[in-house]
Amino acid sequence: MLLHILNRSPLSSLVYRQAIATMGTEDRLLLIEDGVQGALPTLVRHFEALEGRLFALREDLVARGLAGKCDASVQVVDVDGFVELTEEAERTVSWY
Amino acid sequence: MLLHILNRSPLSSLVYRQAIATMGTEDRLLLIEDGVQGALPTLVRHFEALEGRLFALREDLVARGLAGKCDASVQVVDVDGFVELTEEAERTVSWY
Amino acid sequence: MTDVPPYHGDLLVILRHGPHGSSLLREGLDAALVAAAFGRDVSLLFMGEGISALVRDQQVGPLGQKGTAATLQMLEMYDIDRLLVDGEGLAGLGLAPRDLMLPVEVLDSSAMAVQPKVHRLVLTF
Amino acid sequence: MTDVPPYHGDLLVILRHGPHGSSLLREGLDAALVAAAFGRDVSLLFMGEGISALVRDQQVGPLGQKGTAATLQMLEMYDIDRLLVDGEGLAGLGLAPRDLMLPVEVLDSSAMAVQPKVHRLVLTF
Amino acid sequence: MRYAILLLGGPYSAQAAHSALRFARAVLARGHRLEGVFFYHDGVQNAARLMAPPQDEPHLVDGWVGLNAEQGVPLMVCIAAALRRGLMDEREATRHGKQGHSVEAPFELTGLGQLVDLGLGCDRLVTFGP
Amino acid sequence: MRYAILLLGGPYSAQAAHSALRFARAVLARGHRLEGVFFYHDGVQNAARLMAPPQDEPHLVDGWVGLNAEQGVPLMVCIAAALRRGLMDEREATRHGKQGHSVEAPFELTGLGQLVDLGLGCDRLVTFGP
Repeated sequence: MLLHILNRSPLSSLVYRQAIATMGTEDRLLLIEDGVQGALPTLVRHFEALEGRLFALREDLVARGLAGKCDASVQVVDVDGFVELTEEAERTVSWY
Repeated sequence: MLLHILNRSPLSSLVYRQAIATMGTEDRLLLIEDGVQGALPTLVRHFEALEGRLFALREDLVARGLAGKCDASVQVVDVDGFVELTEEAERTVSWY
Repeated sequence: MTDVPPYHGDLLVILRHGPHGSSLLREGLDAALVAAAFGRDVSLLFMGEGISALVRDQQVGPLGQKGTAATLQMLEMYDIDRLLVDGEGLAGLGLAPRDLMLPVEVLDSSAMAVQPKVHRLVLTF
Repeated sequence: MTDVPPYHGDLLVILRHGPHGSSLLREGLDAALVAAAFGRDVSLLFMGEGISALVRDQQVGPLGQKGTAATLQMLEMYDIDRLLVDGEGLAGLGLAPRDLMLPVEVLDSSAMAVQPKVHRLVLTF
Repeated sequence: MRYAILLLGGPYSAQAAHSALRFARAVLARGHRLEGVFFYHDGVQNAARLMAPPQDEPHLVDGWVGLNAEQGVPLMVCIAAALRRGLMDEREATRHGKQGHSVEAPFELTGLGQLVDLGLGCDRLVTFGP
Repeated sequence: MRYAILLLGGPYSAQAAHSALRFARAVLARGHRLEGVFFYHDGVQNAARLMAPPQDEPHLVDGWVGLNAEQGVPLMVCIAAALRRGLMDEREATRHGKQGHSVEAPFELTGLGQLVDLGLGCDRLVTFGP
């Protein structure tokens, strides 16, 4: 299992499609920085292929005032959980 | 008439939609830098609303090996033509 | 369509980036504030991710980065009261004007296409 | 699906940016060349705009910028011969393998999803 | 006409500086005046005096300095954007109690007010984004 | 586990440096080793010794230097990417016949081979993009 990390919003960048294209069926995706916008209910559909494997970084949601606005399908983790995700994954792949 | 300038490819960035959304019916769009990729026949459809008002910078096409690959609907100008387009426009708006 | 409408202002600053992720939002706001402080008539147009700058309850970043919420609160003091928001972009974020920290004017697509024309200078951030 | 396939190489460098527009393509290629020079087994995966790096007849930029075509010609000398291209991206550019300056292996979507798994390290540029 | 350029892209990372320099030359070649180049956002990095690209590549600082020397084009660097990115002239270094400097003439550190004046005072401002 | 960080984003322009610093602290807090931070692309700008952000904002150079001082984390800056962007230490300045320098210890200019060794020699490399 690999951890993919995405820091761009699907509202302006199409790089999320490249991330998804290289993901195996067990790989996880963590949204960080501007990428956390993808956790909003109107944008999360871009990640529907990842049901149950989509994460978002709490600190970046909080800083943007989006902490209470995430779709229920997204698992929110703090930076400690971010490190934990990297421990559990064989390696990480970053998309920006 | 305004000149809008776009330096990103529709293959990776959605900023072209913002450019088009703010363009008046006489405004022109010039593709420069990575933006010239939008002049390829498979990508030019993103700009179909601009029929006759879409330009691409020759030097940036040439540097990328794309000079002979543009769609026929795109008007190719060199950097002198770029300046001329700015002369003819009331002002310019850049998108990146 | 060929008539040039009367100017709405000196400067239109288009804000397309969200807070924290890049410095462009802050740099665009700084340019707007300085122009206003110099007596220029400034309009702000929030598009795409830039609209998220107006979401309520923003915080400092995890290292104490200030963000832009405090700067936005200063706009009124600088007499910047023409805050324009792309209606389509607002809907794309699933937000309504009541979700925003400041009163805004929501623009439809025909109003969007007029904005660069009715300002003497347009800066995009 | 849970079996880890055998490694295809030490390093996968994913190239997503075109020549001239940013330095990322060149910086990714430089990392690949150095790794190969140090005896590592390197694969390159061209995606999206990165595929345009392989288009024939590229030139220096208008100020004499070198671009990356000359670097790509050196790959063989460094024993980097696993050049992978996203088939969907290639079609998106309206290109076929014969339009490219080097022989490549075109990947379908299932082959794409395997690449990060079969290399010990993945760098994205 | 009176032109001005706003440059937001860093040297070598983005094509913006190359594009702006090329555009500046073309503007002057067509007989226009270039009232100034304003460096903002990552564009401020174009003023880094210790820039040392490989010899077979364009040297951007030399390009800007040449534009200033031959045509008197002012090179204005946003001071707030510069300081946080490690770019300061001798005067700012003294003020901050630091040894050395990373920006020197003909680049001048200045405020955003200059950008506003430049943009509204000329006929055409062209922005080159990162 | 042995971790390493690859940082590609410039200071203040992108959030990458803030994210990387925060991640580094969390890695260490969980008892892991951080074998090094490699600065490449715009990330090299994080080594600019004259960085002077406003006092009420995080000072990134101080953050990196603290990481090195407290935990001995090596701060490796790609020399090729640095030189073209105006970042050089005293040794490179002498070699290029320039006065002054823009990078100093604990940041060390080094080659891309170090990135490869770091990435393949540790258990986890995490990239923070621009």
